[in-house]
Amino acid sequence: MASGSEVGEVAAPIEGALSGISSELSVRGEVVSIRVRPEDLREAAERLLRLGFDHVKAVTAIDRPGEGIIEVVYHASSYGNPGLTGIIAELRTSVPRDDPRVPTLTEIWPSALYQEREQWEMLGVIFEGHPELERLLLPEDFGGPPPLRKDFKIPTEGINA
Amino acid sequence: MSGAGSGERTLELLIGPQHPASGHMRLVAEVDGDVVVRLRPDIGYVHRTVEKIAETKTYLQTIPLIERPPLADTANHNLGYVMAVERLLGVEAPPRAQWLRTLLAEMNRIHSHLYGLGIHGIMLGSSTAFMWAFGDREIMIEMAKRLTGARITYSYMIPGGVRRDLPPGFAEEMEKALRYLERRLPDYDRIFFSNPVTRARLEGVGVLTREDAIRLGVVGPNLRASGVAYDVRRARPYAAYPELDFQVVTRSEGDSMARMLVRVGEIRESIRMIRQILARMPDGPILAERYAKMIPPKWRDYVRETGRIKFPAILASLRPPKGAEAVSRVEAARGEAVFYLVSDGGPRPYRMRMVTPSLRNVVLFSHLTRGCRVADIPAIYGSLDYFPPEADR
Amino acid sequence: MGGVEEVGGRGGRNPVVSLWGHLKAVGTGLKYLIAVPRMTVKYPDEVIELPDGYRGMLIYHQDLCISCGLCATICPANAIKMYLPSGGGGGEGGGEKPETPPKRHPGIDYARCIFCGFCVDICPTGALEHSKVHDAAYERVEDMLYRPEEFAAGPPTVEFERPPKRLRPVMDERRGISYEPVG
Amino acid sequence: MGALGWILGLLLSPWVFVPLIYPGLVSAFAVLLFIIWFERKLAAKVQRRFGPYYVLRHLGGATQLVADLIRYLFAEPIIPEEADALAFVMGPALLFGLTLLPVVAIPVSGTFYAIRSDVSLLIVLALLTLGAAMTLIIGWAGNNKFSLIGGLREGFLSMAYEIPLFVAALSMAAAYGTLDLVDMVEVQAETAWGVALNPLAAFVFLVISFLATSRFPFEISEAESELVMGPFTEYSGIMYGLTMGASYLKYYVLCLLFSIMFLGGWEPVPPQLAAVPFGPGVVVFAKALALMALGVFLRAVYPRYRVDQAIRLAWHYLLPLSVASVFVSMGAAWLGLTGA
Repeated sequence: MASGSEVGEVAAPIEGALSGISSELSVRGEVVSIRVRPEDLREAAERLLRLGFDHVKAVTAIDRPGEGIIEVVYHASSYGNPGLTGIIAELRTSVPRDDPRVPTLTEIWPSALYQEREQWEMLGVIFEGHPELERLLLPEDFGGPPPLRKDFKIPTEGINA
Repeated sequence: MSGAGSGERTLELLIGPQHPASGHMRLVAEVDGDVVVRLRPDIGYVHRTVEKIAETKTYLQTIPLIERPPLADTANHNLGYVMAVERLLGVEAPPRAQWLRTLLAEMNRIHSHLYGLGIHGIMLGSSTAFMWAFGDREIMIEMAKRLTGARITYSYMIPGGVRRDLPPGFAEEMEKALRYLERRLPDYDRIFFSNPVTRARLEGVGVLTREDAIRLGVVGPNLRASGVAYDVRRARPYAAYPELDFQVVTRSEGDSMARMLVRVGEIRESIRMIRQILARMPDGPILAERYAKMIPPKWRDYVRETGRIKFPAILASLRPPKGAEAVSRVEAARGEAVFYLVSDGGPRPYRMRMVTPSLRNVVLFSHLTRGCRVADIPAIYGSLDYFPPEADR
Repeated sequence: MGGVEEVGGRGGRNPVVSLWGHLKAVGTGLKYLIAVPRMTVKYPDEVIELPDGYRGMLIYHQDLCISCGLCATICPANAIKMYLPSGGGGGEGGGEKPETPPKRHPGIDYARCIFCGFCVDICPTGALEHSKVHDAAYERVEDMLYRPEEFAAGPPTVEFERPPKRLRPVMDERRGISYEPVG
Repeated sequence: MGALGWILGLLLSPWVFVPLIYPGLVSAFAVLLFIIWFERKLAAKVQRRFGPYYVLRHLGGATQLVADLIRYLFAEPIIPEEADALAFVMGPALLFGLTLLPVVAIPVSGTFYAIRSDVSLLIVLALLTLGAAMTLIIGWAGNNKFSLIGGLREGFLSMAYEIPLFVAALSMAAAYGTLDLVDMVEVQAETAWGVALNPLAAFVFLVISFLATSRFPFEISEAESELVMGPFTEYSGIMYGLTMGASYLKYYVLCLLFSIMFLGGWEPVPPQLAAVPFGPGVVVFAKALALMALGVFLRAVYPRYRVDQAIRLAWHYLLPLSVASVFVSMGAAWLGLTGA
C-alpha cells in the first residue's frame, strides 16, 4: 500500500531516470510533477515508461492567454508495478499559444489516444504524429475556435431577472 | 443498396445513435458476412462541455454539473471532485463525514453495477435480467433517497464534509436491504449469469489480455477482469477505505463473462463494506470545523437536531489560493475517475479536467470487436458497462 | 493485493452442466412465476410516500425572506432569480431612501431547477424549504416559471383522477421493498 | 330461414369451418390476442411487475392486445421510398396467409376435417416451409441492411431446422406406420401417446418449434438489440402487426401438430363434446394452448443465442438426435409397442 512518504522515495529514481533532460521536479501530495521542454517530452515519457509508468490517466491542456502559452499536462501512473500504483507522475510542458505543437505520446502510451484527440479538438493543441487527429466530441460542422480556449466566451446570467 | 456495391465484400452497418442497443453513440461497423472487420466508435452525441461550463460556475455549483454525465454513478464522481476541491482549499472532512461519503459511494456502486448488469441483460435479450436489476437497483435508490433526499443526483458531498447525517433507523433498514440483495444474487446466477445461453454468449467473447489492458489504460472492472488488481481504493485509499476490510475482485479470463462476474463480485464486496461502515461509523461532526463555525448561530440547534447542514454563506464563493493545483482519483463504479483542478485564486475553477472511466474505456470498442460476430457487438458493449454521457461529458 | 474469484463457475461446454443450467434457469423462472410477489405499484392508483427530507418542489415563505439573494447566487442551474415587485411597484420609491431600488425577491423556473437543494441549505432565515411534491406536470413551459408572488403561493398540488392509495416503502428481507398503507 | 340455415350449414361444413373458424382464421386471431397478452403477463410476473393492466383493469388488462390491434390498424403504414413497394406490401400478407395455410390439412377430430389424405403429415410439413421464403423476401424488400441481415439469418436457420424437423416428424410416421394424422391419433388412442413412445422425437420437435418460430432463446432473426426486429425493421402499422403475428401463428400451427402427433390429439374426448362434430377439437386446442404457454414462458428465462450457435445446435445436436429418434421409433415398432 502506498503512502505519502513513498512519494518522496519515488521522486529520487524519477530524478535519476530523467538525468540529462532539463527538468524541474516538485512533489504535491501523491503527485510528482515534472516540467520539461516540449522537445524533451518524448524522451521523458519514454524514460518514465521504462521506469514503470505504463499508462496515462489524463491528458490536459490549459490555456493561459496572460502568459501566451498553453500547458500540456500528462498524468501517468502504473498498473503493473505495485510500488508505483499510488504515485502519479505529472509530466508537463508549455508551448506558445499561437503555435501549439507537441509530439504525440500515443506510441509510448497508447492510452493517450483519445484524450490527445480531445485536447486537440478542445484547445487546438497539435499533437504531431497522432494517427487520427480528427473530430471526437464536437459536431462535424463545428466551425468556431477551440471551445476550451479562454477567448471562447459562453454567456452567463446574473442573479437578477 | 448503399455500402455494398458490386465487387465489395463488406457492408457498413451504422449502429446508432438511434438503435435500441447503441446508447447515445454510433458504432460504425464494417462487416464481412457475420464477422466484424472493423468497428469505429463515433462518440460525442451527448457532449455538453462540462469542462467549459465548470469555468463559469463556482466550486460548489460545479458539484451538480459533475453529477450529470455519469448519471447512474453520481456519488463517486461527486466524491472525486470534492476531494480535489478540498486539496485546493487545504481543508479536510471530519471522520464521520468520510465514512458517510464512503457509505453513499458504495451504495451507489451497487446500484450502478445493477444498472450495468440490467443493460447487459437486455442487450443479450434477457428481459428478466433487465427488469430484475432495475427493480433491485430501486432498493439502494430508496435508501439513498432517505439519506440524501434525492434518488440519483445526490449532491451529497460538499467541500469540508457532507450535507446530512444518517436518518433514524437507517442501519436497521439497510441491514434488511442488504440481506435481501444477498438472497437475490443466487437467483440472478441461476437465471442469468449461469444460464447456458448467457454463458455461450459471453465466455471467450471479447477477450482482453492483461498486457493490452495495461497498455490501453483501461479502468475499473474491465481492467480487473483481465487480471490486473488495480483499484484506487487499495492503491491510494481515500475517505474511509483505509479502515475497511474488502477484497479487490479480479478474474483472469478477460472475456465478457469475466467482466460481468467482477461486477457481481464487487456488489458482494460493497455489501460487506456497507455492513462494516454502519457498524463502525465514528461519531462526531459531519462538516469541517472551518465551515461549521460559520453556520449562522440561529441554525446550530437545527443542525444538531436534524443532522442536516445549513450552508454558511462562504460556500457560495470558495476561493482557493492562486496557482493552486490538485489531482484526485477515485474508484467510481465503472472505473477510475480523475479530476484535475487549476485555480487562479478566483471563485471559479480556472481549468477543471474530468476524466471519466467511460472515456478511458472507449478505446476498447475497436480493440475488442475485431473479428467478432455481429451479435457479439451488443454482448461486448454491455460487458464494458460503457455509458455514453459519461464519456462525452 | 489478493483477488477473489466469484460465483458463476465455468463448466466449459459440458452437456451435463448445460442441461443442469437449463433446468435451474427454467426452475427459477417457475419459482418467480408462482411464488415471488411483485415489487412494483400501480402508480396513479397507488402512490409511494416520500421520506422526510425529500428534496421536492420548494415552499417559499415570503415573510421570512430578507432578499439577500444567496439562493439566486448559489443556484447552479440559474433557476432562481431575483425579481422586482411586479405591478409598477418599482417606480413608487416610498422607502426611506428614495434612490435605493425596491427589494427584489426570488422567483423560480422549474424548467431549470435540478432539485439540488443548495438554495434551501444556504437560506439564512429558513424562507425556503422543500415540499414533497415532485410529480407536477405542466402543459406549457412558460407555466413553470414562478415569479415571487406565485412562488410564495406554494408548490402546485397534484390531482389524481381517482384518489390514490398512499403507500410507505419499507425494506423487507424477502421481498425487497414492501409497502405499508398510510392513513 | 332457409337462407340462414343454408349459410349456417355452409359455415359449419368442414371445408369452410376449418380454414375460417377453427383451427383457421378466427381462432388463430383469438389465439394471437390471447397468447401475446398472456406472454406479457407471464414475463411480467417472473419479472415482478404487473404487465398490461390499464386496458380493462378488472380483467388484468386482458383487452390490451385488442387496443394494440386497433392502434396498428389505424397507424399510417409507411412504405420507404427505397423499398421494393410490391414485395414490401405483399410480403406481410403472404407471410401471414401462408403461415396459416397448413391448418387446412390438420384434422381436429376423427370425423371433422377439411382434407383427409393418407399423406396429410407431408402436406402440413410442406406447407410449413413456405413462410420462411416470405421472410427472406420481406428482409430483402425493405432495403435496409438490418432487414437484409435478419432475412439472411432466417434463411440460414430455416435450412438448419427444417431437416431435423422433418426427420423427427417422419420418425413418428414410422412408429405409427402411417402418414395420416387422423390414423396417428387413432394409433395413439390404442397404444400410448407419442411423447411416451418416442420422447426423443418429441423433444427434438419441441425445440425446433421454438427455433422455427423465433421463440426465446432462438429469437435470432428479429433480435431487437442487434437487428432492430431484423426483417421487419421498416414495417409499421398493421403490416408490422401481421409480420409479428405470423411467428406466433406458425408456433400455433406447430403446437397443433405437436398435440396431434405426440399428445394424443383429441383423445380422450370428453363425452359432453363427443356429440358435436368439431367438439373433439376443443381438446386439441387446449393442448396446443398449454404448449404455447410453455413456449412464451421461455421469454422470461432466456437471453438469445447467436445465429451461428443456433445453427450449430441444429446441425450438430438436433439433426443427429432426430436421426436417433428414427431408430427409437423403429425399436418401439419392433417391440410391438405401437401396435403396428
